Amino acid sequence: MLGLIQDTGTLAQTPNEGTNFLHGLLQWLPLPEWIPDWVLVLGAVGVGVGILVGLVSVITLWSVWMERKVSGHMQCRNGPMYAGGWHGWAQTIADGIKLFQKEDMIPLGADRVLFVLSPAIVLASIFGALAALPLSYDWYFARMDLGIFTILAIGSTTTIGVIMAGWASNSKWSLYGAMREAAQVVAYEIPLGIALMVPLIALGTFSLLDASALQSGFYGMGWAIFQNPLCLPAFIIFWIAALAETKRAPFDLPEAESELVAGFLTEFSGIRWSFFFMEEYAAMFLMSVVGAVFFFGGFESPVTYALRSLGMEGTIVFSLVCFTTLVLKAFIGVFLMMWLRWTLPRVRIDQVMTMGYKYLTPLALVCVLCAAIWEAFLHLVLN
Amino acid sequence: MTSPTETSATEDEHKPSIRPADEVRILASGEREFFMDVATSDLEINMGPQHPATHGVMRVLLRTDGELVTGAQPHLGYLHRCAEKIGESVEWLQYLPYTDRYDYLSAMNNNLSYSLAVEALMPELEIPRRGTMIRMICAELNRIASHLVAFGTYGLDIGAFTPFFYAFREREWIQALFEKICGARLTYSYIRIGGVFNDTPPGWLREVADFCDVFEGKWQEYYDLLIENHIFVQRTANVGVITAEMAYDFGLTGPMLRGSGVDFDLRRDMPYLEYGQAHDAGAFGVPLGTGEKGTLGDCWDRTQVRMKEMIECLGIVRWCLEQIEPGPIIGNVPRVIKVPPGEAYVGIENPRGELGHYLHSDGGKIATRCRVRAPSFVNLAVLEDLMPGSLLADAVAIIGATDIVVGETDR
Amino acid sequence: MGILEEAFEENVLTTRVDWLLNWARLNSIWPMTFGLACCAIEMMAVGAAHHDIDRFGAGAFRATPRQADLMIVAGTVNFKMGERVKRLYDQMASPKYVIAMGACATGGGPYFKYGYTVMKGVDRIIPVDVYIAGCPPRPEALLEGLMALQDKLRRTSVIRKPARLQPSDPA
Amino acid sequence: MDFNAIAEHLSVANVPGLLSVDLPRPPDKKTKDKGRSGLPHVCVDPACMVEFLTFCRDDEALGFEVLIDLSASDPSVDDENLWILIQLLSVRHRHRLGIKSLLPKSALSMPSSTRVYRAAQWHERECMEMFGVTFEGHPDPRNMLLPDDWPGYPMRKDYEFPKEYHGISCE
Repeated sequence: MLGLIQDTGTLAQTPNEGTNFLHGLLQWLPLPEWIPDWVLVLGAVGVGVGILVGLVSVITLWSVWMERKVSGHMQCRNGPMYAGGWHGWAQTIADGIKLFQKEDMIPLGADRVLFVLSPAIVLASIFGALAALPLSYDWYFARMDLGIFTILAIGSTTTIGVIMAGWASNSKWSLYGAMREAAQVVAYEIPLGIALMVPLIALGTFSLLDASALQSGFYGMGWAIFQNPLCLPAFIIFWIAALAETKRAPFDLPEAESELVAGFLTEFSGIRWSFFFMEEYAAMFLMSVVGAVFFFGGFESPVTYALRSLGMEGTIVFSLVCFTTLVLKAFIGVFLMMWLRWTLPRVRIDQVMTMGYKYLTPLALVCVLCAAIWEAFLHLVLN
Repeated sequence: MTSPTETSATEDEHKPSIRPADEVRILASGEREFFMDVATSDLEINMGPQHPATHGVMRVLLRTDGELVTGAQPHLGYLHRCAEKIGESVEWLQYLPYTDRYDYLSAMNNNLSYSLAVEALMPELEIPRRGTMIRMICAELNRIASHLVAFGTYGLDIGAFTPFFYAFREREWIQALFEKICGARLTYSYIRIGGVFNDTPPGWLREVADFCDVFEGKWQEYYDLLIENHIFVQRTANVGVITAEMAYDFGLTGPMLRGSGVDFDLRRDMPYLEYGQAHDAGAFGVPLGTGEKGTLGDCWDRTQVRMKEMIECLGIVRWCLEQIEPGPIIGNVPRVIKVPPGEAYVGIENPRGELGHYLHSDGGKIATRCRVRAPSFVNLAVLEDLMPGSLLADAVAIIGATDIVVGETDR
Repeated sequence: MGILEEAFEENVLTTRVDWLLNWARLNSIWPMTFGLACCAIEMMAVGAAHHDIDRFGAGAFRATPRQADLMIVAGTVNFKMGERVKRLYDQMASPKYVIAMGACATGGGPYFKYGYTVMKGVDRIIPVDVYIAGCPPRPEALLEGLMALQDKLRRTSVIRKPARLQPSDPA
Repeated sequence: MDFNAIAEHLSVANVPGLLSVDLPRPPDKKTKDKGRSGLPHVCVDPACMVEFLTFCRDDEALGFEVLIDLSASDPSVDDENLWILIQLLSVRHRHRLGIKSLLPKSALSMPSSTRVYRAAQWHERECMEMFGVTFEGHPDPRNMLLPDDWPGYPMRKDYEFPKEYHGISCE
């Protein structure tokens, strides 16, 4: 990752041919000549996937521990304390190893193929969506011009995995959880997509890299939220839809603890269950990063502005600073999601649907319309 | 899984199936085209003995059509502990610890009900005033603790996890108070026949007064945190509406009755101990359901009545703290109690409704009949009529609002 | 873990792996919300803020038997409930433990003599690891029972052959 | 109205089935009668209990809207009839009424009063399984608290405890 994919992050749209990626790898590794090209490409992709999976699982482990501590302190108790020293930092590792040792149970009447396949599909789709995330101007897995488009497209296939899990585990509670998941996610895909169009209108680009580059205006604070007045209501709609998309807070109906025993996860145990659990936290991180990049300036902050004015554009320090700003903003979003979960009660399924279709979608359309009008007349005002 | 025939109480007709076509087509391969009679029937789910929403071990056999509940049938008996048979086998005073274990959230009130019933059979026994005062303080503190648990677990049912922890934080303070006075946290056996077991330790009454002052502020916080929360109101208003006639017909009592706007409270209307004087001195009122957030008698009204009752209990406790003065705490009760022959039924206002004891004694050391009229058992019967027509999430909200304790339902 | 279980000699490597597996098991015992009677209220008090069981990593009360490792039988088990308890125990995933909380679950409790429907102790239908006395036991007693279970887990051997392990083996 | 006024009102309106009134009386040494303490109640013929209850509920002056409790009692082994005890409560007039009716143990059946009060349904089901009283016209005569295949009627005085149930011993 350290300069592995060496690409001059200039704004000019350099064509994204394959060799560029391979070229970077060759420069970095002193390799004998006789190794065929496809081995190199596979190696590079393998390294990329390794980095992505490693990064996401570290973030998931961290946010699971953070959720238990945050929920503890919110409830006047402190969460795990003894699992590994200071404030039980190793609690999630202990959970993971314990889940690894659990018996691998497949219920009698379950549809074995779907039951085994569903965690794989869920994880594959969430990692597919996360692959479109840039870590900094120079570190990215793929320089996609349609970044947000792929994230939304691949990200919503987790629903297939969840419905497959609900249907395959041959339990009535799981069936309820799966059906609720299908209804809820469809109801919130639409406002999510429409609400994201507002910052696209403000910034004018689909790619996440260019989007954050465009927000480096006013001493690094020229975020989309300040560029277009309609971005704030759009962010609120985006945030509500993201909560519903990731089955969090008031919308955690698919695995409603107190109604459906454990929703579509009723029959899952051990490592299979932890895949779903990992996917939920990865989806939270994904939605927070998308929110950070398109509304709150992605890599841009006064620190990056200062570094850029010092001319340290392409150095590793600049990339590290960009990465930390993005992750910090994402964790503020993740913390907000946890905060909402431990305060608000759960909404009923018909209220979820009415809010999704009747209130959020029209509101999002109005925001897009006004944002477009604002953009159209902006150049009259400015020049 | 119980066979479908068992749900005779709920109607059994299937949905109209798709009618097969009249003439049968012969396929190219020569065989007749096979039409399957596609009929959709309602799903039967066991909201079984082990379910987070059933407050213990009660099974509700739900018949649902998608999310819509079309039939409900509570099945009880998973915690039947033969309380009435034990009543006929152990002596009068030995039965007191069993009364703690019906409604284990308000053990003081259960002891009080049993003791009053026995005292009704012993007219010559006279209870000193300090004993009565301590009894009233303990009963009302236990009512607050019981309503706190009801508030906390109802938050869990609706999906808000945090109010449960705040409610239990206050409840620990009350349990500490009870621990100081009688040594137990949950099953006290403190209110005995003829008075109370031992006197209050020094400084206990001062600490009760401190609790009352602190609790008032905390109560307002809970009321705004959950009861006035917009999502909570959306989830409970207009859900599980019980009209006054329905309440009479099903024999509901306590917050269930008052939630439907019926102004009846045993402590004020048929007073026992010194509740009559407390009410005349204006120490407490009786909150009623007003239908302010939805229709009269919905789940929100019942919860709001329970919350407001906690404040009235504080009023009673403060009145008792003023009235209490040193003196004996128990009447002259022999070591082995022999109750003169006779029968009596005494019902008192428990946090969940009217808890009544019917005692029949033939003059011996052991009762010949000890009938327990449990409020949760009666309040639960209304579920069969409330649940059809509601969604699955509402069914959970309705069970939570009836605030049942299974120990008392199954006795 | 079928193949690996109790298959290896005892050497420095397997004891370290055993220690790690046991450390993971005892630090994240997930109880099942299975409250029957008065002891359930004390179990809720243990889960609540004052005596927080989440400090030991055991705060995630799972509603389904599949994801739970510890079944705290908190309350009186009568015959009608007995079959359900047995079925729930069978549904739990394999490294599972049972704590019989309170006198009723341990041996019928106050309902021993005249309780015709009460089962005299839950160990008649499922194997119990830790018994906790008291009616209802104090929350500290339940925490102490959980710690006793954790000690028991420290001494179990997942990979090493059990024959070499004497009960007096240091924890 | 206190009990005497209610009893007098009932006798004046000669309600069907009213037999006698049982008042508490102090013990007097001469006739060795140990007296009867407690609260008074009205004795009613079980056959026309439904009409009696309908009158109590619909009469303006009495106004017993709520059936508080309906249960049975087996006074002793050699007493040849069973007691059916009903408690009524009037919310309007704030008064109560206790009703007792004697049912011969040989013919333990009486009309079900669920038509008058819906609350009676569950109380009667409990009496059916505990005492063996059959209520004709009961909509749902299943076992209430006991398992469906429970032998005998536990609350009878002559009931002896079962030795084992479904293979689990009760000792």
